[in-house]
Amino acid sequence: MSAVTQVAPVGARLRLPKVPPLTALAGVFLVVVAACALFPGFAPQDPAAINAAESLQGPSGAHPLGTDQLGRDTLSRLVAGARTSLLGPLVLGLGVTAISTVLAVAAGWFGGRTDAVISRIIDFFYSVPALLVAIVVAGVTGGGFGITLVVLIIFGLPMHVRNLRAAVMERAHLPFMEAAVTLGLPTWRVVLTHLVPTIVPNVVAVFFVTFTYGVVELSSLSFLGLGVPPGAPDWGRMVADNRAAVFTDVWAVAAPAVAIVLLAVSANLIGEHVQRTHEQSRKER
Amino acid sequence: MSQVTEAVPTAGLSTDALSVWLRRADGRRLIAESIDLQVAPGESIAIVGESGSGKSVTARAVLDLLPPELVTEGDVSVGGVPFLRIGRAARHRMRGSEIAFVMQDPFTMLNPVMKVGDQVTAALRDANGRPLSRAARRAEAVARLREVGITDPAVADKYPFQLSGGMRQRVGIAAAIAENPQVLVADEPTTALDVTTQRDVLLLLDRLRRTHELGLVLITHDLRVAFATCDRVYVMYAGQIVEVARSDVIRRAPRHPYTAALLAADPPLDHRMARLRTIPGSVPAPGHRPGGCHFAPRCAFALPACSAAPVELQLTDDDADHRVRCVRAGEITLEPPTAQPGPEPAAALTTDGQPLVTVRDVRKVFRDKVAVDGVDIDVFAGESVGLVGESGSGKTTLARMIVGLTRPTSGTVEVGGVELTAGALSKEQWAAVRGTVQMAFQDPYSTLNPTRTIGSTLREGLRLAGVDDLEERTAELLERVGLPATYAQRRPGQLSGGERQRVAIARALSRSPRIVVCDEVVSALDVSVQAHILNLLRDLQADLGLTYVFITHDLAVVRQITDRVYVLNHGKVVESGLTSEVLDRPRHDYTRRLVASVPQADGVLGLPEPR
Amino acid sequence: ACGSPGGGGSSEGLPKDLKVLVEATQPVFDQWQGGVATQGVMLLVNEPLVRYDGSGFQPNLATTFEQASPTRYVFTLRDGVTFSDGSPVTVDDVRFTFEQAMRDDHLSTTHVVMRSIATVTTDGSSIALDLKAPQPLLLYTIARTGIVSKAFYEQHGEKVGTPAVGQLGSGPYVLDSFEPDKSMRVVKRPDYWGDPAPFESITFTIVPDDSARMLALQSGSANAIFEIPTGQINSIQALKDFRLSKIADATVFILQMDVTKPPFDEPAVRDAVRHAINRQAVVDAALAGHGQVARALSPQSNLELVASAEAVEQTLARIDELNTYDPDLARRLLASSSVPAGFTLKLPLDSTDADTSLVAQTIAQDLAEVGIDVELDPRGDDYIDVTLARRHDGLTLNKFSTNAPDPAMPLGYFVPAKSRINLTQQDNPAAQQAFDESNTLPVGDPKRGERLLAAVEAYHRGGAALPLVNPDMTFGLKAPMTINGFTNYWWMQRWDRLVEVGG
Amino acid sequence: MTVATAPQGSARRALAPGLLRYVVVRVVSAVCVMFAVSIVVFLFIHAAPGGPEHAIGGELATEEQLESIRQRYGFDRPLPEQYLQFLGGILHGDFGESIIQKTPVATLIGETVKVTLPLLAFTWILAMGAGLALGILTASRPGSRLDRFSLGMTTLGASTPAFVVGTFLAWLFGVQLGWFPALGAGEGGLDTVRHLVLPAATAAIVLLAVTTRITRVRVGQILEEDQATFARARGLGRWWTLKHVVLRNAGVQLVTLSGSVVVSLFTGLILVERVFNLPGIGSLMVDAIHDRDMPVIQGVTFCVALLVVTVNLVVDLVCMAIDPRLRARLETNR
Ligand SMILES: Nc1ncnc2c1ncn2[C@@H]1O[C@H](COP(=O)(O)OP(=O)(O)OP(=O)(O)O)[C@@H](O)[C@H]1O
Ligand SMILES: Nc1ncnc2c1ncn2[C@@H]1O[C@H](COP(=O)(O)OP(=O)(O)OP(=O)(O)O)[C@@H](O)[C@H]1O
Ligand SMILES: [Mg+2]
Ligand SMILES: [Mg+2]
Ligand code: NI
Repeated sequence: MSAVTQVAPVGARLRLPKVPPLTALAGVFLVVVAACALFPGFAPQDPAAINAAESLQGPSGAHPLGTDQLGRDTLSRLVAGARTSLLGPLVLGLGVTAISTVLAVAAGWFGGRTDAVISRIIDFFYSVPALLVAIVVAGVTGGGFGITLVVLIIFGLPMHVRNLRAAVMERAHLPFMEAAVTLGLPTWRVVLTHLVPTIVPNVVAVFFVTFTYGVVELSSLSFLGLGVPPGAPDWGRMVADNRAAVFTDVWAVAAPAVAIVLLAVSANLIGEHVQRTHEQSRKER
Repeated sequence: MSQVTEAVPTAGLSTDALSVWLRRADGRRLIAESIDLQVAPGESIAIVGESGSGKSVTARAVLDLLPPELVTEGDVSVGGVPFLRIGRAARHRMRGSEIAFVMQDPFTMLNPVMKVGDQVTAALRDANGRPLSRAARRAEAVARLREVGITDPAVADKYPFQLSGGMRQRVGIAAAIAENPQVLVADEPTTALDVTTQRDVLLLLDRLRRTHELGLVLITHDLRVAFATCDRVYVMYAGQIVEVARSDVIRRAPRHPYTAALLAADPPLDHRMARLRTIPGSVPAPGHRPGGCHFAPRCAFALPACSAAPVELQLTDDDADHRVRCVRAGEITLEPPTAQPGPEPAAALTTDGQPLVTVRDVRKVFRDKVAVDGVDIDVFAGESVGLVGESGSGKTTLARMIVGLTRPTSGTVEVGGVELTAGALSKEQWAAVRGTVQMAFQDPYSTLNPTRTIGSTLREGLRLAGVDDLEERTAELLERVGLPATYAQRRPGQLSGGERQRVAIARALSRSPRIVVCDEVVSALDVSVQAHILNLLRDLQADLGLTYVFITHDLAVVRQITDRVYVLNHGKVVESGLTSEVLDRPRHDYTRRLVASVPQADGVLGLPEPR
Repeated sequence: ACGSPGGGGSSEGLPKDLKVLVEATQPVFDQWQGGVATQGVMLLVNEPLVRYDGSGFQPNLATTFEQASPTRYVFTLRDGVTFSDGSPVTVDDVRFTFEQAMRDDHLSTTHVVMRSIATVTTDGSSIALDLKAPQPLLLYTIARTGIVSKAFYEQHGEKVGTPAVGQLGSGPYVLDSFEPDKSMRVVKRPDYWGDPAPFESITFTIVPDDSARMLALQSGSANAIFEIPTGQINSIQALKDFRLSKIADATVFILQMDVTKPPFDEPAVRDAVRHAINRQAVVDAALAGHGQVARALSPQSNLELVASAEAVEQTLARIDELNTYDPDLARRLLASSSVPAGFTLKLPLDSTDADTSLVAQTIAQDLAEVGIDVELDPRGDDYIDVTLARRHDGLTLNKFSTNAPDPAMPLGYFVPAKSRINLTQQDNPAAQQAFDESNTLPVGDPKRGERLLAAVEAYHRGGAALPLVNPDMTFGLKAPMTINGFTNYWWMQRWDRLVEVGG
Repeated sequence: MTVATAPQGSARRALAPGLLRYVVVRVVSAVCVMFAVSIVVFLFIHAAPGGPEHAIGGELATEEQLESIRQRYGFDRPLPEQYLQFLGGILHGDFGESIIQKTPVATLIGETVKVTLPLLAFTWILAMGAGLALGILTASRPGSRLDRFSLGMTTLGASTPAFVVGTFLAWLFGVQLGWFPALGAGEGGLDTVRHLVLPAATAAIVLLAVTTRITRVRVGQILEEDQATFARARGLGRWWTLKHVVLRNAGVQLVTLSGSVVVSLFTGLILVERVFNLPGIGSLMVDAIHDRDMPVIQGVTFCVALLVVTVNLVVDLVCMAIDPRLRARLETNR
């Protein structure tokens, strides 16, 4: 049988994915932010050093991005703030991604009653404005950042559980899943080694979407005074703290605001890239 | 090819050197090469060829319905109008009124959320060019539906999902010809339908062709359908027309080796072949087509000269209409696929002794849908049992119950001595069942996990079967299904459909089962590839003593591969027995209808149109 | 509402309408719920018997007033004054007004003072107040109690002061509209008995957000801004046509250490904290220079009202000694305590106040220098709960505004060991005794001033509190308007008449 | 090869039993949710630190004052009794009286709704209208310059916190260019519309990314489907395709999307109302939380929940109305 001798392009697998320049830049930015978060020592000056004589200055040699109300160096605070600015969205992103994956797999794979229960709960949470709940909860219980984060995670779940569940259901009855069952693989192996890998691109996309959402939402909470403590070098907080000066000394507000937008845009671009390549490979099969 | 000759104002459709290119960043690729088609009013032509040969692209190019990345060259004349040269808007007006199009899937073609009556009449205008009134629309819809054989006026108020596949395709045709076009291009209009429905739709098209003086372009991969319905046949291969002739000429005296090979690979309905003819290799993708004769690498008659220069479509000596694209057309003689005596169907069937699978009175109800309704089935070791029936008759459901993927609503299923329906099975019992029966599926594209290599897919089964020397056995398995051992490193994306089906069969074999349930494993494949797989399955049965439960809706395939057959209709077994008995002397009405519906190669659609 | 930028202008060049931006006001137009900005408008609608003008008391609705004895005050009501609905202002209305705040179940911020009134007796046009005990703050309280109409209250009950019912008074302005947390607007009363109103209307618009306030000023929808948060002063200064005037504020930021909570039960630790903080730096950084170092819990100017400048200065100098900035000393003190390596604590903050957060950040920086790590814990509306219920680590930062320029005011809150607001929890017998003695003496008695000074000094000698800064109170007016003669207690004055057109 | 034979029932004009049942179940479940909400909301006041009387009386309240509050508000009575009274009030549209403002909560909500509802509607129209238009335009020209540009801009919009967008728009169009008023709610009529332009644009920009993208994806899918090609092959016009193929098929998704836009709008509103100093329901809520004005918090929460539940109910029913497949599924599901 010579039918088989035609050689398929083996190199296809090794071809590096083509990354648009903007997405590559976004990746670089994320790496830089992550590096700052891991090594706050990068800060050129002490981010907490108050210097009344230099408050609200524009960019200069000593302070490339100017100073804030208390005369602290904005660049140093941006570097120091990378940690909290990254941490909140990261926790949110990981939390939502992990929980929604588990729920979606449970609902989509096992179906039946499990699915019904999960779907009903999700439907309920879907129809509630998250930030409003976060504010009410924080207001009524006097709770802090942690509670707010939990609320945001809970209310961030529904959309993603729905989408992932649909993806799981789409794949759960594909012949290769059923073949794995018929081969006699235990259920957990089928789920872990066959089902989950096929939805990895979706899961990654969920992470980036939630991360972006987290960046924007958490900075909004800081703006409403519900986020991290005042004076902490968190980007959202820096914007909120220096807003009084927004029309006169724009740097202290603009620098962290731009950092937030860049972070969100970067995550967005990368998430989109993941989704697009995934879509393409699906189209090409 | 710059023929600036004004197209002669003729009725019907003609194309002149119509080519389609794929535009890509790295240059352009030829997909369809210089196609010349001629369809006179009232005439029907067929375009046949294997998957990927460019049939659909040609059809869409004719209507200017290609996606933006595909560009056309050449001319199309519809009713004497140079279709591709007039303005966009004029072309748009001509679509539907002069030239119409029907697609393969009758479900996706129709708007699911619009009543069919409204869809049929959407393009209609009254004498003043205004949209019709509500009442007029409805009357018109009923009339048009009656034309395509739908006499129930209530259908006009239904949504597509409330109709059967055949009805939907009729609605699609009614909508397409609502404005009385001259030409109808139908791209595989019956491929998604059952044989019985397919016959109805073909009869309908044939009738409309006569009554409406319609020029019909029928695209199909089924030679039988082409011969049964069409006056002339264009055989297409790798973007080229390789042979054109009247249907009966092509069927009896093909002059191109490719046509002959296709005919030979098509399994006959009336007897069993010792071995099906196959065509080596596969259709080259655009951009990978060899120079000279595209078929040369797969051709038994190829000479070095074949690949030297592009081959033109030439007239043959035997007929004025018969043209062929082969340099050796004059010298070689192709034997027509005459009837050869097949081997006797396994004479002494071992239908005694202990059956491997016993199915007793099983029912399966999905919500309010009875899929399987009290079926008894036995499968004995070493035999090949067929399950046939039209779509929705419960074949797949039954198969899934046999392998334990679906739990019956009631009744018992026993596999290798283990009763699947008896409460919760122990781990060992499941292991025994899995080791006894394995399954292969229809769709070659989703049958393998795209994220894993072929090797790891196969090793998974081997490991479960308790095999130690995994690498060695993987290679052995691949070889057994006719693939080189190096394929273990590949991913499914790098394999063709036929190769994937081979791997799927190898995966089933990895657990060394005694029974393999094959659910339409060849339905999605071209005849040539189908022949490969059928031959493979037969070899495996002979070598390994396998038992098959073989599901298909294709009676010719059933004849080739099964010893015994169960005919299912609406979830019930209506007839069973030796395959030859059942096919040659069907007793049940339904079976008779099924057999009669297979397009007969005589060029006549046999029976009168059913009322 | 945006409207046209303050235009028109009366003959003197003042705009017809004064449009004032403020950060917050009270949600009810009612003097008993306190709130400076609201009071500033309230007292233009409901006049008090006497007015405090920043240095003394002037007759207003009362033509005369006298303190007949330490426990008896007598007022004569002005004749022929009417409420804006035409009904006369009677002694019954006055008595009704006072008796409201005297009720134990009444939610009144002046109740603390008013409950010392035993009886209100009226006779013709005179009103006599008899006190249970001498109360030095009484006249101040009366000066910020606008007389309300008894009939109006009887008709509308609890609804008075809400948008639906409004308020009825006899002052130079009439309440036109009141939308809680949004705006209040008063319009000129043409038939006012006294000095006529210079503005046709005064609108207070509440804009809580920092940048929204800047937008409002820039887009011309306001021509005045009162009580600018210090953080925003510089930004407003940068606006072309706004003129700022500032007054040393009677507000004090004070750091209090709970002596019942370790390690603040050790004097050495408390001393270390006090010496660790550079208060001048707090003024410079957190207040951007708009303020002064607070030398005692009562502002210097208030102390000078009761005692000679010399005596005050001597006392304050002694208190300064206790609180000098000396980080080395602080470190040594800490090293000698039970927490030589320093410690960590959470400092609850009123997150709604921008200045507080800046002050806290600055002192946290100083404390970190000596080894005390302070984690800021912003609390929303439950800040007060946290502090009063003592759910904190022993250190609290409070912003305290006196609403009467008498040192007795903060002392009364902070000295008594059982006072709920005494966040130090310290029993300070010396301070208590001096304060008690001062209360037996009539206002104006130099002896009283001396006792008060002694009480203040004793309080600080306790060492559990560190007065930090007095932020400036700043007003901005669109040119050509200027303010002339505003005091810390502007809201008790006829402040509308102090707005002038100046060069 | 999966051609299912569909049930061959007669065309249903009247409400089919399955549909009727669905509507009833859906309405009943919405009512149940509102009951659950009412319980949660009722408990708010008791969750306040220091108990409800402290929430009302403030921290400095004396024991006498607290006692009088307890009596007046009935906190001394058993919880179920209090709840029933609370529920009875709600059913009559009575959420009690604001502790701080001494005004019926219903009145306060009524007043703020006058600001918020136009803003909500305006934003909704902007976000949905622009999203739909952009989505459809870009879907029909995938990969075009317009497509990439709109993707970039909407991404940027979605990545920027509303308070940054709002401040920027107010500064640019309100202060620098003076095209629109930068603050406040206006005096009704056209003035209100002018005042709402910037806030609505702010809230809409943030949502635009979502609406555009979802529309684009769904419309793109539909345009790739056979039915769109078939419509083209029949010479049916662009508008016909848009109306009957694209919009009808995307109907369910778009209706669902427009519903979730309303829900997520509340998030944006709180921020936008603050940036533009609008006395709307979001400000009322934030102030109430600040003042611990429990009846107001309860009333606003309940009303928002009611609106959200109603919107979701309407969305579900509209989906049923526009998609015959959903209706059919009800009949077979029994
Ligand atoms: N839009 C496209 N972009 C790139 N390649 C295309 C496109 N459309 C078709 N092709 C390629 O053109 C070739 C011909 O495709 P076409 O769909 O016409 O085949 P066909 O003969 O209709 O096959 P089938 O029987 O499977 O329908 C195939 O190789 C296909 O991959
Ligand atoms: N999981 C399911 N849920 C609901 N209905 C189902 C399900 N699986 C099958 N059915 C229904 O049961 C009937 C029998 O289906 P089955 O797939 O067994 O038919 P088939 O003979 O294999 O048809 P085909 O030739 O189309 O593959 C069909 O009407 C189908 O719609
Ligand atoms: Mg095709
Ligand atoms: Mg099937
Ligand atoms: Ni087929």
